[in-house]
Amino acid sequence: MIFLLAIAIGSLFAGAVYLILRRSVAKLILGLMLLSHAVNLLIFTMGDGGVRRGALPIVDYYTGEVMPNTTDPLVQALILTAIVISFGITAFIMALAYRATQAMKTDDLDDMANTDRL
Amino acid sequence: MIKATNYDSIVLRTVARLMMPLLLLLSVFMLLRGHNLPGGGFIGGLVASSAIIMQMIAFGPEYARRVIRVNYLGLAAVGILVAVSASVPALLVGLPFMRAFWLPEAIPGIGKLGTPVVFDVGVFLLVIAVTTKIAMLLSEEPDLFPMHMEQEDEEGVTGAPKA
Amino acid sequence: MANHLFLPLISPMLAAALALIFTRTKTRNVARGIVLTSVVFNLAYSLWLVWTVATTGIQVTQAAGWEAPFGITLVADGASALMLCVATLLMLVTMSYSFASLDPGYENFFYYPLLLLLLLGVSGAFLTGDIFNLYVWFEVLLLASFGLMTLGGSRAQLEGGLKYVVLNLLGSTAFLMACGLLYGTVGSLNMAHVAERMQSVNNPGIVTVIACLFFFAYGGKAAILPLFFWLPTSYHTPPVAVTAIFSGLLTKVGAYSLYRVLGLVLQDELVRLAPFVLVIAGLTMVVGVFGAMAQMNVRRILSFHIISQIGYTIMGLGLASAVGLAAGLLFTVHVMIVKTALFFIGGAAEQIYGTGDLKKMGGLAQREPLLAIFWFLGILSLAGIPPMSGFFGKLALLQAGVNQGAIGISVIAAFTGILTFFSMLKIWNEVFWKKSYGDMSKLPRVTPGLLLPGALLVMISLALGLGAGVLVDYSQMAGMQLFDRAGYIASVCGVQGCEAIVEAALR
Amino acid sequence: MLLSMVLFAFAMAPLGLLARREPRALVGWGLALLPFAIFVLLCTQIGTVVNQGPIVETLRWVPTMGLELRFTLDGLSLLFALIITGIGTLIVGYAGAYMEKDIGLGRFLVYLFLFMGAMLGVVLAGNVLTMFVFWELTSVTSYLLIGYKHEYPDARRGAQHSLLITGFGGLALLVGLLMLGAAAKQVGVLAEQAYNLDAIIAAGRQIVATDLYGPAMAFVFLGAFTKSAQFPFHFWLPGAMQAPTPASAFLHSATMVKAGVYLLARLAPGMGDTPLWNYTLVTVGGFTFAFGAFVAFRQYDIKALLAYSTLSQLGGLILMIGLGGKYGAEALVTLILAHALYKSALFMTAGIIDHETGTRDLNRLGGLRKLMPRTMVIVGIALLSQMGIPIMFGFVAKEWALKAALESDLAAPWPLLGLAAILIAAVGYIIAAWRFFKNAFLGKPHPDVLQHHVHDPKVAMLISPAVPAFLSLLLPLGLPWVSTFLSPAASAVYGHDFTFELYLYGGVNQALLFSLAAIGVGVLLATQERRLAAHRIIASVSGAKLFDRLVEGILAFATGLARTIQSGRLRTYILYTIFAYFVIVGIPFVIYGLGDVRSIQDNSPYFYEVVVVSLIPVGIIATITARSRLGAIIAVSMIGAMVALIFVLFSAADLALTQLLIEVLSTVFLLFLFSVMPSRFRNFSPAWVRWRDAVIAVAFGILMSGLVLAGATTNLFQSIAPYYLEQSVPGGKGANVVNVILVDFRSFDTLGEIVVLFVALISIFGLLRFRKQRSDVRSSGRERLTILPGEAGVLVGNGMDEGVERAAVPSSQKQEKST
Repeated sequence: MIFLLAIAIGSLFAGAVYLILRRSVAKLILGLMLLSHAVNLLIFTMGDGGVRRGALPIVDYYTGEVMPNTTDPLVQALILTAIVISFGITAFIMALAYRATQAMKTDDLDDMANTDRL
Repeated sequence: MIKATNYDSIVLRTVARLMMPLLLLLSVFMLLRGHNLPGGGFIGGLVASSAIIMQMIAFGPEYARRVIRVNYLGLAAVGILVAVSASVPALLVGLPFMRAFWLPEAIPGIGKLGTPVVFDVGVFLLVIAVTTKIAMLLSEEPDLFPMHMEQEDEEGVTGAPKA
Repeated sequence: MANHLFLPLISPMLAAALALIFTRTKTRNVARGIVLTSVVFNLAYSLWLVWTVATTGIQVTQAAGWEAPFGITLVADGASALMLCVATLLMLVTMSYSFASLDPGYENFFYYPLLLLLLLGVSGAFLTGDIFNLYVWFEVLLLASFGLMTLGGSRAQLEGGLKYVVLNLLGSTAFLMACGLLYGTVGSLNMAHVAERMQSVNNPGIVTVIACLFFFAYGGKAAILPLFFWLPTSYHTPPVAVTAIFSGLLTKVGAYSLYRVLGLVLQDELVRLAPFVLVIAGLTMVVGVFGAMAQMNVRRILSFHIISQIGYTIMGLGLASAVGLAAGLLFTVHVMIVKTALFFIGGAAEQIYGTGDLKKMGGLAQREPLLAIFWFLGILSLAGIPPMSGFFGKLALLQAGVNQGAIGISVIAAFTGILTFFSMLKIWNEVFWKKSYGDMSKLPRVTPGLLLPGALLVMISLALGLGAGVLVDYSQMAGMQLFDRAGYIASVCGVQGCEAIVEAALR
Repeated sequence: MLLSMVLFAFAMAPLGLLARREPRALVGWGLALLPFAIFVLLCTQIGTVVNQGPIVETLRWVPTMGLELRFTLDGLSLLFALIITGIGTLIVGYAGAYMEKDIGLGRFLVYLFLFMGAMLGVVLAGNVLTMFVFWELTSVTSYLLIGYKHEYPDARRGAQHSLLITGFGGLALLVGLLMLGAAAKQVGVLAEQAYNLDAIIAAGRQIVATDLYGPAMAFVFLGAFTKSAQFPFHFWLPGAMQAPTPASAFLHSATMVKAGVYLLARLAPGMGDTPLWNYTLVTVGGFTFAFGAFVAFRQYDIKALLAYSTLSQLGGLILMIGLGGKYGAEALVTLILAHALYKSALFMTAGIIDHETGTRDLNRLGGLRKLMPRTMVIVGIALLSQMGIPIMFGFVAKEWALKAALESDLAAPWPLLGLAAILIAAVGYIIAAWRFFKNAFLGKPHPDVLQHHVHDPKVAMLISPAVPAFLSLLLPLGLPWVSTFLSPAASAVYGHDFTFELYLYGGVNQALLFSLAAIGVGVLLATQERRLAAHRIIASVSGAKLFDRLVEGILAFATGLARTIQSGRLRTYILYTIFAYFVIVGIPFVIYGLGDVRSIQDNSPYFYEVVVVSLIPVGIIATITARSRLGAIIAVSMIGAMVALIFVLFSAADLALTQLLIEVLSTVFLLFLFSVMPSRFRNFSPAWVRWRDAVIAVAFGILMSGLVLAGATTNLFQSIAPYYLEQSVPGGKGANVVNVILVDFRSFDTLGEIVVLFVALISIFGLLRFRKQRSDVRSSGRERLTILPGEAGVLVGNGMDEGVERAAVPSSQKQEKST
């Protein structure tokens, strides 16, 4: 299973890299979204005991008893945090990309190379 | 005058109208049960804001603005304040920041109440405010959401400086 | 338990939320008051914290009261207290400069709350003892910096901001991956706990790769050689006050994280990577200063210098010793202060001429002698001329380098100084000494509000130089603490160590 | 006392501003009392130093770095300190008269006093780092003095050259001194004392034996040679003549340039007497000695002529240190004194000539004999001393220099080389002196001169050069006293206490014969002065031009570098970043991290898992190849949904829910955003770029897959996760462990996370709503926002209270009422 996931994550990374190397602002944003998926899945594979079809990390409410083979809750909490953070950042980048596209009247990133001009 | 936008979708509107209260209810439910079952402040907040955003898409941002009169920026600040306020009491009695306090008995139907729940409510409010407001901000941009702009064009409002 | 460590984080958080609510024309002064109160409080607190750490040692507390490796730890040792103090000081000065220099429009769009949130992120990053928590605070400060960078919405800001945001995001992504990989392999996120576990891993392996990943991530934030491109492309676009505080804080948080995570947590890996780090340090110094020499704009020259100076900080890291870290810390503190000061003074000159283009400036030495004096003192400090603080930063680094036999990097570091001086003198020649081409009498005069912030920081730099003994002793203490894994672990988890707690808890 | 002396010298700097007031000549002499006070104070210490040895004072500054404010007054320091303050006194008075009409005199004197303090610090320092502190200050203050007339490009250029060269040398010196300190520590000197001069000297022989000695000396030499304008770093000194003459007279003859000599003399007893030391110094010093003298007499500008003869003299001093031995030490101190006296007099008189005639060009002068007789006398005496004509103090000095070469115990060719340099220089000086004297004073006045009302200056101005000039004449009368005074200085250079006796005539000996021969040859050649000067014997390659070319080259390189690497294109930067990733992370991974990947035991996936996971690459390919924006959005949402499904499959319910909801929101945002983008994607890049990027992307993907495999299968330690499961109900009072972690165990993370969202909100708000109409030129540079047609109605400068965020929203519908 881990092999399969590793390939999926690798292809997510590859797709993300390919997209952020494009000149179109739109593709850049798509690439960044893929990148965040890729990282989230990467962290997901790092859970205690690897990726498992185990029990949900929900324990018995009354006794606190833990089911055997329960998946790692910590890594899930971390990913949840990461998802929300990357959502905030993606939203910002979308707004920024919109403003930049609007101000420069182009969606070609190569046309946005003025701030480095000597 | 706010009119419905012209990408009329009766289905979408009907669904949106019907779903709105249901989704809001669901969001509160998600928030409250989150401590014991999948859910929580984030998920609850996201459900609620999806409900509002669905309204926005169905009826246009101005409509959504009018129907749900909330200052989202203020709401976001309140969310932060609620979350922090749940965390400070511990500090005042000499315990670490965010140290949890719980009521001794569970409340039927809701479960145990304690500062983490209040904290989660803060998260809930903030997530609603942030996601909805961002969606509104984007939708109100003249260049974005073009259907909505066409509508304005008909009324001859676009581009007229008012302020 | 030092619960007070939460105060510098609660204060800007609450103040930002309240200021947001009060940002209206009628209550604008209330909002300002809230913001200022918060920063002044933080400054007072951090001064007290520096004192406390110096006298009683490392301060530790646990968020939500969960014991060490499980809950999130907040730690203030010499380095973090000092960085916190300097960052807060710079923020206060920046705010006063903003009051004097910025269009009120910025205030209506939450400029000051954003500054506070930037301070919050920076403070959180300095104080946290948990690697994932560090990531969270990093994102807070990054997003705040994104907002500040683009607030105003000029074309240059949008364009520079887009590159800034995207390249920084790549760094954050690497950071997040590193956190995940670290948790996957070491099974913990608490810095003390990881450090303790790493002591028993002594062969290169996946952990070395993770250390490299951290180096890549933080190095990007710190603007080391192949990863600095976001900085010069964007730093000259926002208002001067924003550039100034960015130069003072942002790259330095990256450098601090390098010190903390590589210097302390993954120390063995740092020792392994040290020669490589030194090469990067040298290249960063040289390329940064060459970049500066090519520019003809005040802020762009200063921006490239940030990169060059990060090279020095990284040199302190690459020396991989307590003395090296102490020297790097000393240098970093100095450069934070002086760099911000130079941006303020250069910004004041820019405001007078309405441009930062060297070709269009001139004759300021006669017209604004005070500005000239402080600028000159500032560049002396930057170039490392005694008795300014810059001399001691550089001296400490060179001394550590020479004593450790790292002659090559020391020589490069020394000679980069003259190139630094050269490119700063370019500004001095063009802006202050050269005759003005235009009619100077029509230009506005510098106001105290524009002059004083920079002047104050330059005077601080001078004072730090004259009273260098105290600062040097403190930085050496901080360097020892930074490099002393056992002491750090004992402070966080007790003398038994974190592993004992884990074993007891999991039976 | 020494400390307060240095502090006093700095403290008097602000008083210099008094000289802004008239009458400046008087104020100048009034201010001259300040350095004179130090001079007198130093004089009172002569007895103590001569009879009882050095005075030492220490003040702690940065003890942990070995940097103490340590001051030592021994014979050598005393000699230099007296020269600095004595000539300083004269210079300050002279400056008042010389710059009588210059409102900037106050500023000038501030710099001069600062310089004086720095210079005193250098010669009194008893700790090499202390010395370095003051050393750098002399460079900086001299920069300000040379650039005093900063409106002129030449002044700026001269100042910059001087600072770059001496600053460069200073940094080299610092490295060298630090190496010395490190070497001292190696041989067992205590860390706090490792930079103290006496400790270094005392451990000298052991330090010489360490590996650090060679490199340390190389750097120290660089520092000393640049400061003392030795070939090939000499060119900054003539450039420094852009300074007002008082500064040139003080800095570039008597004091600053001697700092390098002083440093070497200081180190000589410990570090000297090794082949490296002697041969380097003899070569460099000797060459500069001869070279300077020969370039000097080809100059037309009096100050340039003096400048070259100065650097020649400095070469001579370094040669003396190189020759070593008792005679070397004796000759060194005697030469220092002689040179300080006649050179300051010459510079000041050059200033007088400039001041009175308006020119320093020897071709435009002449016949001043009758117009400025007193000046002529002073110049005459000073020149005689420089030429080393008998009965002048300069003669004594030259005699001793010859003796040092003749008696040197260096191996064969070196003393001879030294001797040759001395003789060549002696001849050169005579030609130069004659040239100066003849062209300025003899012959008929140049028409330009006659136009001015030329006369001798006021006494206030003339007294300053007169004093040192006549001292050159009078000192030979008190040679025994001078010898007593100089003996401790020579002892400090030699390293052992001894006394010596200077004399005018010691019988007919080799030195005298050589001396007379040189004078003879010099006089003979001097008659041919014009032809010699015109003759291109020494092609004068201008070091300054070479240096400028070097600087231009560096600048061009820097500009090219900046253009190349800082292209402004985001994708280039991303490529750099990915390249850095391959180097920083990829290489170590291949070397260290790959190890266990091949031995991974993997459980076989279920069919539906394969479907879900393999839909991801499908989605990616769909995204990349999508031609329309809608297609791309659908493909990306599908990937997001698959990620959520993976979370479902592997028991992460909260994650799956969150991911799904976030995906919905992101898609909505994407739909908004993409409405400004062209509805179909264009292909910006040519095919080869796309293929290149594809290769990079695939390589990156493979690297990341490997990293995932390695990371996921390496568990070096037990995870802390079980703790959360166990403690969830008893400690966290909740059954959903993920949520308990979020709101309790790691609630601090969540707090930061909601702050991130909060910041995102206000950042986006500002980004979308705040557009500067009136561009904030004052603060943001030249950027001016062009208002796009669609933007015209976007309101500016209003916060939420105004309610009217956009013109499109009627003001009656204010929604943003604050809570």
